[in-house]
Amino acid sequence: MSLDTRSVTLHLGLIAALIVLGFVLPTYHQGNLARILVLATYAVGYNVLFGYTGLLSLGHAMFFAAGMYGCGLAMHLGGVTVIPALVIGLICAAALSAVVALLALRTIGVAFMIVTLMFAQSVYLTALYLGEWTGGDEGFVIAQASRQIAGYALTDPLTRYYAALSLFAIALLITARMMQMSFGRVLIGVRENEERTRMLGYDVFRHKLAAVVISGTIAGAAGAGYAVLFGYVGATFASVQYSIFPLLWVLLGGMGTTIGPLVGVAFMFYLIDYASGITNAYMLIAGAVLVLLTLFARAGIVGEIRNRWAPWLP
Amino acid sequence: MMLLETKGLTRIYGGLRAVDTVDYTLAKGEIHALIGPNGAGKSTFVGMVSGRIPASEGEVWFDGENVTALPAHARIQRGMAYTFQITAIYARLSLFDNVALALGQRDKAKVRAALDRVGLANRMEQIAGDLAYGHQRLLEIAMGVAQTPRLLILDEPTQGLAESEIEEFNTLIRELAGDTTILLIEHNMSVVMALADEITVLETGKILARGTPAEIHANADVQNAYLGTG
Amino acid sequence: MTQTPKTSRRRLLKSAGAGALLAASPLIGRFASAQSSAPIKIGFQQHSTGIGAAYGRWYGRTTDAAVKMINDAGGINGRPVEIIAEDDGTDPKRGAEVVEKFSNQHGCDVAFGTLFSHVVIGSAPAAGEQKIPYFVVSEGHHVASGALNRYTLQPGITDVKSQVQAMAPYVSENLGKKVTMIFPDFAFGHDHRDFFTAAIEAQGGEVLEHIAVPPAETSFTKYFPKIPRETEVLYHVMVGPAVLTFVKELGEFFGPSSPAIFGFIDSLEAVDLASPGLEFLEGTYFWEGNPRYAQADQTEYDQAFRAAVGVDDNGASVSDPSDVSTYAHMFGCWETLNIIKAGMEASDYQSAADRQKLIEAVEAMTEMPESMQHPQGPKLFNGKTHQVFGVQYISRVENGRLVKVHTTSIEDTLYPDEVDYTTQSF
Amino acid sequence: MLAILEGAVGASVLALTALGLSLVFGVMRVVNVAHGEFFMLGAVVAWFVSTSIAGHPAIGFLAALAIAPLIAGAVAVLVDRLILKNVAYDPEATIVGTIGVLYILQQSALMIYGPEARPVEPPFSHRIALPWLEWGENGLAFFYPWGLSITSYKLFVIAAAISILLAFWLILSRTRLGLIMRATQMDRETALAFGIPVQRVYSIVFGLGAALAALAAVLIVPIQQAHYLMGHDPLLLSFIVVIIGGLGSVRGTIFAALLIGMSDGVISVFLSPTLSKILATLLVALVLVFRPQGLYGKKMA
Repeated sequence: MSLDTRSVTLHLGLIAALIVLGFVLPTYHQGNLARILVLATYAVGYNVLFGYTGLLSLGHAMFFAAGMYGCGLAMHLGGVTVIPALVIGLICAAALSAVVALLALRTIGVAFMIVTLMFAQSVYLTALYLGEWTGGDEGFVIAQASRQIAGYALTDPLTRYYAALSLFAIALLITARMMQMSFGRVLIGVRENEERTRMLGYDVFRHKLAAVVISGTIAGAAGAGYAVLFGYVGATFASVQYSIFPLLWVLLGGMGTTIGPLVGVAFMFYLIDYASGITNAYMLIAGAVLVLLTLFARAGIVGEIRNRWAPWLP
Repeated sequence: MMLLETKGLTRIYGGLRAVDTVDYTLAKGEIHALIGPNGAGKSTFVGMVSGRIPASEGEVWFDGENVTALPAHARIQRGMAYTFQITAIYARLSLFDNVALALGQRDKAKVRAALDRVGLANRMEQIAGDLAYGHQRLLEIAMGVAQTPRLLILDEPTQGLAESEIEEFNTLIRELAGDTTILLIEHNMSVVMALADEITVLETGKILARGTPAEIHANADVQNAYLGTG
Repeated sequence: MTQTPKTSRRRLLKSAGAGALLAASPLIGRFASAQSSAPIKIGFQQHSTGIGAAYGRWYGRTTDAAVKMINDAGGINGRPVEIIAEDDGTDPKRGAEVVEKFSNQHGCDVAFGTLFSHVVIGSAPAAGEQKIPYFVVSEGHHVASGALNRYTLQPGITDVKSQVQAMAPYVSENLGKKVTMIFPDFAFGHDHRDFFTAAIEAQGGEVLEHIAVPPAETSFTKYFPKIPRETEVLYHVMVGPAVLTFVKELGEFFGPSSPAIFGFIDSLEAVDLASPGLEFLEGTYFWEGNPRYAQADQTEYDQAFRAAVGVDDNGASVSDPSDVSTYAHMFGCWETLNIIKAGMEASDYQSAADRQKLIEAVEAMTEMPESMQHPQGPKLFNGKTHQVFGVQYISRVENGRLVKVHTTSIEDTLYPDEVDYTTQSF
Repeated sequence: MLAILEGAVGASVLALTALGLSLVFGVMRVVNVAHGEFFMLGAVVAWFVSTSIAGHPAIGFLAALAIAPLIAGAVAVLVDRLILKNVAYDPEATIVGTIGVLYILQQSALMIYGPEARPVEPPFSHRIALPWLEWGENGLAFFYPWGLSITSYKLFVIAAAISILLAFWLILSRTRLGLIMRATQMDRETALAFGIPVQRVYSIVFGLGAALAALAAVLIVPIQQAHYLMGHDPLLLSFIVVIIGGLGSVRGTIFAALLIGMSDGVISVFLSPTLSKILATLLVALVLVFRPQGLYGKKMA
């Protein structure tokens, strides 16, 4: 089996497995997995920039929030239906990421981290400042009745699950395909050795710009998806915490692997869900696990698997 | 017909003129060696030619076009290629990926052909960082060659190569000659003498001498400044 | 509203809703038998971690005490009550996940919870989708504003709009008519800004200046020079860990020459009034949802409530006098649990299939006299808006203790309905 | 004027905290995400110390000044030995590892110390107030208290921070330890070659960084309160300060702390506070965009 066939098999197999899981899982886990898939979409977007391009952003919550507010406000105040609202969310996220990229990409390394962090902080404060429309920290609820596509209620657990899965599958396949094309390889080239890549004749700035916009737009799609599927929009999702989450998920799952983000989100979600059932000190357990992972599985879960057993993993 | 021309090219580092008003021409199809003692400004000079280092003053013309204002990648796209003095391959990627990035396409046959020219074709799936140092240098050269440039800039390509590998390298460069113009920075004088059509000697940022290998060999200034030390 | 007799309501529901509901309800609930002695499971959404943890701890203690009282008295419909607590991390996303967990994993009959408004608003859609009654103890105006859904109710604590407007008559008559407000620049503060400004204007007063303090601010002195000099009353409300700094710096700024100061005890919930730097509060006024210090005219209910929860006459833990309770809010948990009990008994609640009956039974409630079930005071429930209205207290700091100086009427807290949830389908 | 003085209090504490982060970042080239938690640890320890020591509050305060940095430093050295050393100071692994430490410290504080915000009594505090002067209809009029008011303790914080910074600067520039630290900062390999025990230097630096944060926290708790989530803002602000100031530049760090500490206070005189926070944040970001090496950093060739 060639490298590309194995990769195609892996991704389609994963999606097929998720389709089957939708039918067999108990309601509770079905609901969890729907959330995990939406958040994993966010992580997939983050991974494009961090995992593949090597740019560490600490402000991705602003893109997630741009999609979320763009979509949510269009529905809540504009009375727009789901599909056009999602498109509006995507446009907001794409526009914001383009503007941020043009400014932030003038910096590198730690300065890039801080600049993205501060832009995100401004977006967060703006969401609070415009409380009259955004509901500030309290946020707002999107009416249950309006959350439907062509008569299919997104509030129905199974419909919601497949909607979340579609969102994730699209993001996964786009990025997986991208990473097989020259464009994706150039991003990896930028990550591995920016100067070398420039001296091979690639316009590094434009590639980075594209990476930020693609990454931000996928994050925005996840935000818009969260608003539509779970019916709540609030400033919490624009806070620093939600910028750090995707970093953690990706590092946990394995940066620069296509399926790492999903594994990372699922691992973290169930770790907290499970640990909180045993003790209130689940943060302690989460902290300890993070420390152990850094000590013994530096490449993340999927990354370690790739390093030890399956070097072909995309 | 001149492929490359610099006019008054200058680079100033904190008051120090590392390259000082260099006027230089390079004819199409020629193999030209740039030599000089350490710190003479060779790498800075080719850095400005390729666009890695912005020029403080002066102009760079490539194939009849003023490229001074163009960024490096745009110059590369116009037909330059540059190999680094310190090996700059993608250490964590496979040889295939390295060469494919240089080629700009993921065509297996073409990648194999490019690697074949430096004798690394059978290592295509290996991770570049795992190669021996000499092989890494060869990969670097293969990446330059794979771009099928009109001007190939090689910054100390034979550094760290074994004798037998240097022989292969010489053969490779001779094969390229004619189609590709080559600008070579080299310390190894036997390589220079074997390959170069013409030699320019840089010292403290200025051109000290220019001529055929024989002329340079006979030049007393060069003897003093450079060869004498070695 | 006119009260529909409970019996006819129930009959109506049985014929119309039961079949459809049976199909929609989750597997676990469907098989719980009517004669079951299995416990009634109440999912308790708790702020155990995150910014609300100080409230969460006392909400937990109050909840445990209320459940003990209910179980000691024979439980609900003869079945014991079991609390299943899950931490929401004071985070709206986790809050929603926890509600789903109650419904689908733990098989809870109802969900009950939490204080912070963003968690309530974030969780309400999940409650609506899971069709699980969600009783909140948040004091937010979100329920009565109509923003949420028919499954979300707030029967145990008066909302902020009522609290605030009920203060205006006392403030304008006794403290002054020219008011300057200091509040946090997010939704909770904006509620105060909007509702109090309207209410004081209705009393013939005016707000001279609105001073909005950005979130996460840790130093406040720089805002105080903006207070107009002709201010008669300074109205403050702050939340979060920096509130003590706020009050202290206010004192440092004014020294002995301050205007009358009126604040919401939210600024000092779980904070000892004897803390260093708070001497300055002597003589200032506070809204209290429930008087923290046992008053001279303390009711037997308050006395018993304190004893049950383990709170002394100073509003602190009996085991640790420095562990001050969130007394102005936590009674809401106690009262809400008692309303769940009353609602379940009125609707003859047996299993998750009876959740709609439970909601209709609670919607049918109106007057709640002061009693062991309602130790904070008498209340009036509005079934249309799912919101309860109760008396509010104003206290003055005297010798480092809060002494009640005024009790509002329930009428002071009423405002026109903004929603009628009973017209919404389940 | 008031905004400036208040800003100076915030800025001096911020400068201390940021200096700790800057030190770790400069010498070890790692980002310590748990830095804010060492700050919190300092405040919490200060509360425990000052409440367990009877007598005049100044005694407890002085004890806290000594004990809190020691404990925070010891915890940090432990973190360094157990975690950072074993990941060979890899930047990414360090970020994840210290996020883990952050969770552990935060949760431990919640369990041991509790969720409340608790105050520490200042060793002394006198209110200093100057009236606002205005030329009115009846000549010069005084208005209390709209002039200047501050407490002596706040002035003490500024003075203490300045002296600690000075002492630190002396250590860095005049002592052997400072020399070793600077050498390690320049080039790890060379330092190793010169027989500098780099591993031990790293431990000391990491501990010292945490101790500085804890010291800053002890100074601030009599003004603010100890709370288990209080580490968040100092972390973000120190981060920003370190980058704006330029990596490893003490002077830059202090200057940036002043800039950040004062900027939103001053802007907020003209605009609504939240709007001014938004603008100040954007402004700082743009400074960084157009001067990525920071205000005092050297431009990389």
